[in-house]
Order: sequence, then structure tokens, then C-alpha cells
Amino acid sequence: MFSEPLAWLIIALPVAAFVLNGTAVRAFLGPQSLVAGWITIAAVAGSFVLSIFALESVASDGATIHQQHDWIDVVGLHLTFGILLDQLTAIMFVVVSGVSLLVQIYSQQYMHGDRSYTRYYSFMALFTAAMLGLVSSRNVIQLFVYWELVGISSYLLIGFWMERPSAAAAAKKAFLMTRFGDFGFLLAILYIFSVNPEYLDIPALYEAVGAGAIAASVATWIALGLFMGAIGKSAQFPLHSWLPDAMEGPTSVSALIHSATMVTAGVFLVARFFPLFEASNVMDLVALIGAFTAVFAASMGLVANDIKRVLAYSTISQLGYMVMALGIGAYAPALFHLFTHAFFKAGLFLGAGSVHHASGTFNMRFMGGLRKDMKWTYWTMVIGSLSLAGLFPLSGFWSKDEILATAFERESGVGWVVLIAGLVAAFMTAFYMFRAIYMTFHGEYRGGAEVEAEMARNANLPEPVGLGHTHRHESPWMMVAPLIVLATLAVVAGFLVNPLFDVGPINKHAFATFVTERNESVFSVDQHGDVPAGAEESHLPDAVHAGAEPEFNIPVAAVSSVMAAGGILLAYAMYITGAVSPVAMGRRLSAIYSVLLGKYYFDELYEDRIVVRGFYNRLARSLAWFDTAWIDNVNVQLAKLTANVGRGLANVQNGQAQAYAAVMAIGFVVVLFAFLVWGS
Amino acid sequence: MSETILDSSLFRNVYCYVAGGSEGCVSHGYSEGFLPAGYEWLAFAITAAVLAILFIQGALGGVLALIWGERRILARFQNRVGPNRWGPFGSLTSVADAIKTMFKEDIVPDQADRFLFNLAPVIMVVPVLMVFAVIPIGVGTLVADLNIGLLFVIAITSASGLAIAMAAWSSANRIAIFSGLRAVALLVSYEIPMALSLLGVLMITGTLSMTGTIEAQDVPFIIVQPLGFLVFFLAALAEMSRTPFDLTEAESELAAGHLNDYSSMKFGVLFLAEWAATVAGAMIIATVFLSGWRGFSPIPSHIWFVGKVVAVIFLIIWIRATWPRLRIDQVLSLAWKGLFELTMINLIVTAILTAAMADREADGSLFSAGELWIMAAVNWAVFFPSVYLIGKLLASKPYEDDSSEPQELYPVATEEKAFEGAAD
Amino acid sequence: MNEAFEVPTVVSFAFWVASAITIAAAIMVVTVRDVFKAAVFLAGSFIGVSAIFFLLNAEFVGVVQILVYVGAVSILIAFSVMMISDVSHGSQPSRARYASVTVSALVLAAIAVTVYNTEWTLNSGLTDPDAIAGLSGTFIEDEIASGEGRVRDASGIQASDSQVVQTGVLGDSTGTVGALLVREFVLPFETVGLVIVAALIGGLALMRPREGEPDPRGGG
Amino acid sequence: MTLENVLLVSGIIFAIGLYGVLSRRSTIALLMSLELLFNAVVIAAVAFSRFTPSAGLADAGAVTANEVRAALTGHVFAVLVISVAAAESALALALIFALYRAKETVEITDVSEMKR
Repeated sequence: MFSEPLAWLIIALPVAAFVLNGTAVRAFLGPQSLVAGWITIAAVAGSFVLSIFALESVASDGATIHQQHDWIDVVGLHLTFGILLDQLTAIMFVVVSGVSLLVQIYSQQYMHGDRSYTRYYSFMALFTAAMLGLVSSRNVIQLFVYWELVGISSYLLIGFWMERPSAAAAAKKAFLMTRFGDFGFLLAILYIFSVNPEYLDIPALYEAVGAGAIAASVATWIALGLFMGAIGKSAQFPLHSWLPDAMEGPTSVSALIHSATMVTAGVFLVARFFPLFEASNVMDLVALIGAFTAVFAASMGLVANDIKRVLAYSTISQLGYMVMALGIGAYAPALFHLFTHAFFKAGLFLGAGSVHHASGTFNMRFMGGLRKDMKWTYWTMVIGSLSLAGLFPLSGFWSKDEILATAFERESGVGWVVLIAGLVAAFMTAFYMFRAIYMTFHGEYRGGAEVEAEMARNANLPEPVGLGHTHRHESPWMMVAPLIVLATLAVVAGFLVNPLFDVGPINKHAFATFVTERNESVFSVDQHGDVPAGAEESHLPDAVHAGAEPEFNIPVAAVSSVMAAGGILLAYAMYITGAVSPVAMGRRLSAIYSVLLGKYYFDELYEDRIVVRGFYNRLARSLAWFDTAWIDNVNVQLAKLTANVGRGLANVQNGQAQAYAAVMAIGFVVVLFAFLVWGS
Repeated sequence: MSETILDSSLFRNVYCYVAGGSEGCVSHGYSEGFLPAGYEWLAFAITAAVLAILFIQGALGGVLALIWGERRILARFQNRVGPNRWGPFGSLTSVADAIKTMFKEDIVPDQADRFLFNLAPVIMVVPVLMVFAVIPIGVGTLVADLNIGLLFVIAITSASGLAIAMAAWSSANRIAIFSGLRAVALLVSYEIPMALSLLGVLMITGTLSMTGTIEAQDVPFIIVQPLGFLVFFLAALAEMSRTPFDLTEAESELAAGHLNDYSSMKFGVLFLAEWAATVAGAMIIATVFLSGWRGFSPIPSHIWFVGKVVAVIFLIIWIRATWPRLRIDQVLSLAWKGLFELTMINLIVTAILTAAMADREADGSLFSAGELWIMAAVNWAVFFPSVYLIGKLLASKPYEDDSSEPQELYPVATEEKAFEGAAD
Repeated sequence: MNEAFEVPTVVSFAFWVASAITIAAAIMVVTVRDVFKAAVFLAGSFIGVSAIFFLLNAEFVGVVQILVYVGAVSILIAFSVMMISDVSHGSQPSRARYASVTVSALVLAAIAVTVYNTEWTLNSGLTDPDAIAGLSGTFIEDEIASGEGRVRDASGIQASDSQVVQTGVLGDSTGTVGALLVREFVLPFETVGLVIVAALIGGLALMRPREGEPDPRGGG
Repeated sequence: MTLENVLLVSGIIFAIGLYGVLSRRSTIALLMSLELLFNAVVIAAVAFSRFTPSAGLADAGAVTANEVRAALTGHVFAVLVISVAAAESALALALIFALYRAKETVEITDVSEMKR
């Protein structure tokens, strides 16, 4: 049994690193002290080790629900907090602290020499702590606090180089758009509170849902609100446009926050409240939004030229995958995909950072031919891309395939939509990833940062921000080692964690079984296991329904593999052999191309149409008219009246403080005598 | 009067000798006094007067001894002989000086405010003498064992700032006023670390009583509270305006500051007050940090106490003999930027320790010697890094005087300082 | 009239002496021309008030009064008088002297009438022996600390009950006031701390030399 | 020394302070008079604490230690008032200094910007 102090320690270690870095190290050792990095690495490593223990404990003893502590206890409001250490939390613990640890190690070199090195590490520690707290919260309001902490640390890290206007704007955009989603989350919390404050405690909520105490309509509204929060945090359509801009932050930040951990918070939220979603009517909506996002984001990734943006769109697309999997009830495959995706996407981002280290730019047009100079980075990125594309036998294949197979099994309308969207997205993913690989690593070297800067100067454009120096060689081992670890995990994690048959000590479908069948507070045990007493009336979904043991569907796997291979081949044909000219294709499909390059003009829609025209021009103007013509006018008239009265009374004020005091004293005497005469 | 006052054996002895038949005395085993019943108030007054005279005389004797001792010891430090003519080893020199001072002409400056000018020495000396009343100079030997003894001491000594301000202002002398301003600023600044450094002791003892403080010291608090001792000692030096904080009466620069216009016995009283303050300060340090009259058995408690006081006074004289005087800005920044932080560190560490140590609140007992040793270990572990750190922070910023260069105006000032001790 | 609440004649006499000194000093404060002298009389008045506190069995408040008022406030005021040369020639009473006297006399009359017309519920009217024991006798300290124990008469205490037996609340108030400050009244206590910090910061901000003004450290 | 007498002394000091507040022109003298007002109030608080029973003690019967402690509430208030008064005087002196720097005067009759 994993004791509660240890669980708190997992969160407290990064908090300690944050405080130590933010106060002592920065004040006494300077803003560039390498000590800051080691402190954060040590703290996160501690959390990681403890997370492993937590996972082991949950695997052997089952979920541990630690006791509630009083947070606020006044009349009419009783809030508690505590640790909920179940299967979902244990896995998220390991993913978050593990990826975070690798990223921290990587950053030690990547951020070396940055003038706010200490600040970087203290923010990273804060983020890690907030994320770890988020996944282990027992109370919804506690969860919301961490949720916002995650948001603020994301804001701080996106805007880490705040001297760049674009970074500051991106941070603001990310914060505002996620806040928009959080508004829904907050409404959901308030609704839960109004239904029954007890339900703010998540185990109590599970119990209520399991007992059918929450009506479907109520659950629908709550789930809608929660899903709104998830949309914002996980950058789902239509609140997706902040994530590509968030690439203004350091690449290591993108690797940790905007691929592996924070953006999965939305997926986590849906998974955390999965029984509630199941009891509601929004599952189809979740699936459709996820499916749409998966295709929609992938399509934008097809034409992006910035390697980090390609990865960002890919992240959105893969998050859509997870969300749509949850939407069709495939709880276990969604989490499995979250698990594998964390490794290869973090690896890809770190690889992009490594490429930037060598070429000084993120723009793929100025890369090329880097394969010869950076073998380790190249191969790890190829492995990551293959895994992301979902090729056999890499981890992405297994997780993606489970989602598609489950969709196939559903045999419902939504299931078909999800399946087709998944296949299309797989094709696109394979294409854009290998487009990126080919443009970056193959062909001739196109000059890197210096050339990009020069071209910008020649074209009289402002110099692109964030350019470094070109020195083509492999990154230092501290950066490569995390890449190798992540690539290894991308190869083996998928099959070993959730194999199709018993592999040595690992049981068949170990991961899916772990997150579903063992998770009795959320899923009633299926026909293979023991049905707990009273489960007949239980409204909880059963483990099989949640995708614990999907059949390995060879046709689906084959089709998806073919799609992926087709994407790779198309990329090969376009960017290596030149059999299909990208230029000609772009010209022929110029309309689509420009729409994609313009990101479907969502930024313009939001900023120009909705905010400027809708809010500023229509709403604000009409309100302004009302304000001047009515409210102000009344005030002006009142003010005139007051001024006239005041002019008469002003003579009472002679400016002598003592006169006022005397009047006050006389007033006191009068009141006292009045009280003595008429009082009591 | 009340039971509390009769707890003091000194008081009881005198009081019950006068009025032995009263209720309190009978319970303490006294049979009969020479005043009839019903005249307890008279007995009380007589006792108070007797004790007051006794203690004031004691304090005066202590001061005379201190002046003689200081001159002798300083002379030793400076390789001189020192006063040696009058009395054995020159021990009557101070008496001779006192007589000389008394017979000088009493001058009041023309512009002076007579009322304040005459009142200032009184205000100066009374609080210092009152302090002697609460210090136990041996087992049960004190005038009043106030249960707020420490607070009383801090409160009563804070009045001396007013006396200095009065003396300075009423002299109607520019130099005296400037000196008085400095002195008041210094006194007010150092009162804060002084009071705060006692809080650490207070947390451990849980009482403000002097006797209680001594009883709690199974381990002397100089060992348990090194930071508290350091800060209190320095702050006390400043409050007594001793070297290196004696710039308020820096003879070489300010012509004895606010004492400038005083002469004859008024000067004598002011001077007495300052030296009595030194004795009182040493006594308080001995009581609070050196476990007062406690010691091992064959030697009586009074001797222990006097020995500790003499040791503290010797330390003070030693410092005077060896250290140069500080500038006013250095003195003030030491108080606010150095000692204040140190007391805060001490307070936090002590608070954590006392909270962590025992459930004293439950049984109301004191900390045992073992617990005190543990505290001492932690406190010493904190002592060195914090003193080093604060010292480094203080030393890192030299004073930048952008207005003028005083060294050029008075090139001899530094040399005078070097011989300042010899002028005594 | 209970024995325990009877004020001894000596204390009564001392109270009148202290009050007379306080009032005389206070009158000097508001009438004397020289502001510095007024500050000295103010300190005298403070000491008189502190004596009154001691006579009212409020030793702690009395010492705090000396510490804060005599040790800090009056010194600060004297210090300011020395710094501000404007007041050195004295403070003229304003034209409204007689009006002020009238108003003050009115207020005093109001207070006096109120005080003597009110039926005060006095301690001396208590009949409950427990209450009297609690207010004037002795009780066990740790019971007070826990806030649970019943007050017991001094005679009821066995030696084994507690080593520390202290005089009743009205005898020795320091520990009890301290406990009150950090338990029941911790919020006002902390608030006062905040107020003091705010006042200090405000004072510093006000005293800061602004652009183009001479440094006040130059001395008045 | 009865409650009435102590309150009367307190009232006299209050009245004297009030006279000072109303009649002195120097702001420093004004501040001193204000301190007298504070003192009068503190005397009253301590006097009430000494002479009147707390709510729980008024009705005879069970008396708990807490109620005895409540009898000392007046002392606590006295300490709080003294602390606030100290903060107030520090701030007031800073204001006086600022006034002196700005207007070269500390007379309150010369400060009448609030007029009209």
C-alpha cells in the first residue's frame, strides 16, 4: 500500500524544486546557475521513482483512495482535498514524471546559457508539480486548482522568452483560449455543487453514477461543461488554434507540455469522469469532435513548413484520436494511445529541438541533408515518425490499431465515422511526418538560420525570431540520451505493455486489463471476472465495453498499415524521387493549399470576425451608445444637481480640520444626551 | 503587602524585622517585629526606603569599582600603569574624582531650558537604578521578583532615550542636539534587536520572570542561544553606548555630545547613569545568558553572580581596548540590516525547535538539560552560516558618501581615534 | 461587597495620586508653549497612566504602556521636534481656545453624566463562589490553558494536581493575556501586526526624498 | 477607586486631549493630544476588565476557565489599541515630516487645501 505522505511527496518534490529555484538559487547563485537544473532533475527523478512505486502498489493492491482532509469548512460549504491514487492516476504519474525527467535532462544542455535558466527550471518544476497534482486530485475543486496551475505554468513557459512579442502574444492566446474552455469546466463544477456538494468528491461521484443517482440530463450538462474544459486544454476543434502558436516556447517546453502531458489533461479529464460521460448523452459528440479534429488538424499539418508546427498539428490530431476513442467508449485504447503517444511525440519534439540546435532554425525549407551530421537524431526521429505513423511493430501501431478495431467492433454510425476518420488521419499523419523527415534530413543542406535571415533581409521582411547559430554536428550526449530512451520506448512500449498474448510475465492485454478490469470503482468487472454484488443495477460500464480485450482485427490493421505506408510512399515520391512534383501539386490544388496554409482561417475568424466585428463593432458600439446616451446622461444630470447643491454647502467646509473635529465632538455630545434623555 | 512581594527573601527579611507580627510573616516563621499591627503600610514604606538606599549604594559602589577597574585594565591593555596613587592600587581614585566633580561649579547655560536641563539627569538615572531592583544577585536576593521582569527591564530602560533627548535639547547647543539626535536614533534602533533577541530565550523559558529564567537554565543560554546572545550583547553595548557604538559621546569628535554643557554633580549623575547602565547591562547578560547565580555548591550563589558579572564587564572593557569606533551609518545599518535579521533567524529556529521539542504546554514543565543540549547543537549549526551570510551581505555594500569628503576636512581625525583610549 | 473585590485603601490613595499626576501632566501637554516640553510632559502623563494600569492589576498593559508610549512614541515625538525647526519657537494656541474649552467641557460633562447614570454590573455583586475563586483566587494553570477545566477554589487544589499554581486572573495577567492574544484574539492580533507593517511602509514611503528634493538625512 | 471614578479619570483625560486636539495649532502637539485620547480609551478598557464580570460570569453557576479568561478581554483590547496607536503615531509623524518638507510649516491652520 502506497502511503499518503509518499503520494504527497510526489507532488511536493517538484514544488520544493520550484520554491528553491525561484527563491534561493535565483537570488544567491544567479539566474544562470546550473544548480537549478540539477535540483529540478533530482526532484523530478525522485517523483519518478516514487511514481514507479505507486504504479507497482496500484498493480498489486488495487486503487488506493486516501482520506479526505478538510480544506474549507464553514457553514454551507465543506470542501475537502485528498489523494485519489487509482489506475489512471498511477499511469499518468509515471508518464508525466518520466517524460518530465527526460525533458529536464535534455534541457540541461538545450537551455544551457539561456539568461533565465533558473527561471526556466523553476517553472518546469512548477508545471510538473501541478500536472502531478492534477492527475492525483481527489476533489473536483482541487483538480480545478491544479488545472489552472497547469494553465498558468503553461502560460509562463510559452511566454518564457517574453522579450519576443510573438511569444508574449502566443502565451496570451493560449491562456485566453484555454480559459474559455475552463469557463465550461467551472460551470460544470458549479452545477455539480448545486446538485449535491458531496459529489465534488470524485469517489462519491463514481458511487453516485454507479448507483444511477444522477439523472442522464444532469449528467449531460455536467459532461458538456467538463468536455468544454477538455476541448480547451486538449486543443480540440474549435479551440485548437492556440497550440500551434504555443510553439513559441522553448522546444523542451513543447515536448513536455504541448505534446506529452498538459494537452493530455483534457483527455485525462474525460477519462477521469468517464462513468459520468457514459451516463450522459454527449458521448457521440465527444467522438465526432475527436474524429473531426483528428482529420482537420492532420490536414493543416500537411502543408506546414515549421517542423514544430507540423508536430503541433500532429499532436492535435493524435489528441483527437484519443478523444474520439473515449467517445466511442474505448477507454482502455484511448489511455493506451495516450501512453504510447507521450513517448514518441516527446521524442519527436526533442528531436526537433536537436535539429534546431544544429541548424539554428525550425523552418524545414532551410534544412535538409542533416542525416549525415546527426545520425542519432535522425534515427530516433525516424523511429518516432514510424511509430506515429503507426507501422508494425512499433508502439503507435498497437495503440492506434486498438482504437480502430474498437471502432470497427461498435458497428454503429459513429463507429464508422471514427474508423474512417482514423484511417484518413493515419494516411495524412504518415505523409506529413515523412515529408518532415525528408525535408529535414535528406537532400542537400539549404543553409539553416543564416540563409533564412539573409533571405528575409533580401525580401525586406523582418528577421524571423528565434534563430540560432548554424553548426552542423550531433547534439551533446545529454540531449541525445533522452532521445534514445524515448525512441527505445517508442519501439517496445506498445507491444510489451499491452501484448496480444502472454509474453513471459506480462499477461495478455496487461495495460487494458490494468486500467479497466482492475478499476472496479469505474468499471464493473466483466463476465470473465467476479461480478460484484449489486452490479446488476450498477450503471457503470463494464470492462469489456471499455475496450479491455479488443480482438486483433487483421483487416483493419492491414488497411491502416496500407494507408500509412501509402502516405510514406507518397512523401517519398514527392520529396525524394520527385515523381510527383510538390510544386505542381500545390498549383493544381492551389485553393485547398492556401486554405490549409491559412489554417482554415480560424485565427482570422476568431480575431477579425468574432472579436473585432462581432464584439467590438456591434456589441461594444451599441453598448457604448447606451452608455453615453442613457447612463452617462443620467450621471451628468445628477452630477449637475449635486454640483449645484454642493456649491451651496461648500461654505460649510472651511478647510480647518479642528473645526470639523469640534463639530464632531458636539455631535457626539448631542447624540449622547439624546440617548440619555430618550434612550433605554 | 501581598504574598508575591514576600517571596523575595531580601524584602522579607527587612519587612518582617520591622513588622514581624503580620499575617504573611507569621506563615514564613517570623515571630514579632517592633511595629504594632495595623502599621503594615509604615513597615512597607520603611522597608522600601531601606532597600532602595541599600541598592542605590550598592550600584554606586559597583560603578566606582567599575570605573577604577576599567581604567586599570585599559592601562594594562595599553601597556601603561594606570591610576595607582590614591589608595591601594589606586582604588580610591574614583572616589577622589567623584569628590572633585561634586565641588565644581554648577553651570547652567544662559539659553538653556532650566526645567528640562535639571530634569534630564534625574530621568536618566532613575530607570537605570530601577533595573537593579529586579535582578537577583543571589538565591532569593532581590527586591522584587516581578513576573514580568524581563519586559520590565526592556520597558524601563527605553526611557533613557527621552532623557538624552531632553539633555540635548535643553542645552540649546547645536553640537549637543546633533549628538542627541544620533543617540536617540541609535537607542531606538537597537531596542528592537535587543527585545527580539530576548524572545528566543522567552520561548524556551516560558516566563518573563528573572528567577524563572535562571531556573530554566540547566544549560546556560549562551550555549543554547548563541545568536540571541550575540545580538543581545551587541545591542546592549549600543544601548549602554559603549565602544564600538559610543559615537554619541565620542569625546574626540562631539565633545561628549549631549553631556557637553553639564557640569558638577549634574554631569556626575549623568555619568553615573551611563556607568550604572553598564553594570546593569552586564548583570542582565549574566542573568539571562550565563545562568545568573547558578553554579556548583561550595561557592555561594552571590559569588557566582558577581564573578559572571565581572567576566562580562571584562569582556566589554576588552572590546573597548581593541576595537575602533563605528560610523553612525554603519551602526544603524548594523542594527537594521544585520542584527534584526539575525534575531529573526534565531526566532524562527527557536520557534521550530520549541514547537518540535516537547509537549511543554501539556505538563507545564521546563525543558530538560538534554533537550537544551539538542537545541544548542541546532542553534550552533545555524549560528555560523547565518552570521557569515549576514556579515557578507553587510560587508558587500560600502557606504558611498556622495555629499562630501570628510577625511579631507579633518585629516587628523583618524589619528585621534587611535589615542582615544589613552586619554582616559 | 465581596472581600476579594474590595480595593485596599492604600491602592485607592495611590490611584488618586497617580490620577492627579496624570491629569496635571496632561493639562501641561495641551497648554505649554514649548512643544518639546509638551512631549516630556506627555511622557510623564504616560507614566501616570501606566501606574493606573498597575493599580488596576493590569501589569502587562502597564509595562506595554511604558515600552510603547514612553520608550517609543514620546521619544519619536521628541525626535521629530528636534528635527523640525519650525516648532522650536513653540506652538501658539489657536483663536478657538474658548470654544475648545467649551466643547471639551461639554464632552466631559456628557461622559460624567453617562458614567454616573449607568447601572454597572459589577464583579462585587457576584455571589457564585466559583466565579469569585476564578477572578480573585487561584486556579490551575494547565486547566486555563486547555480552556476546559472548571475553576476551583484554592483550597481544593491538591499538590499532585499541578506544580504550577498561579494567582488568579486579576493577580497575574501576563500569561493569560498572552494566551488570549495568540488563541482567541489571534486574528485581531495578526491584523494589528499587518497594520503596523503597513504604517511602517507608509511612513517610509512618505519620508522618501522625491526627485529634486534634498535628502532628509541631511538633518532637518 | 471604583469603576465610576476610574471612568471619570479616563473622561477627564479624554476631555483634556480633546481640548488639545481642538486648540493646538502645531500638528505635533495635535498628535500628542491624540495620544492622550487613546490613553483615555485604554484606561476605560482596562477598568471595565477589572470591575465588570464577563458574560459567562454574570449568571451564577458553572464558571469555566474560558470565562475567566474572557474577563481579561479588556487587557487584550488595551494592548491592541496601544499597538495601533504606536503605528498611527509613526505614520502621523511621517505625514508631518512630509508636510514640513512640502510647505515649510507644521501648523494645521495653514493646511486648508481641502477647502472648497
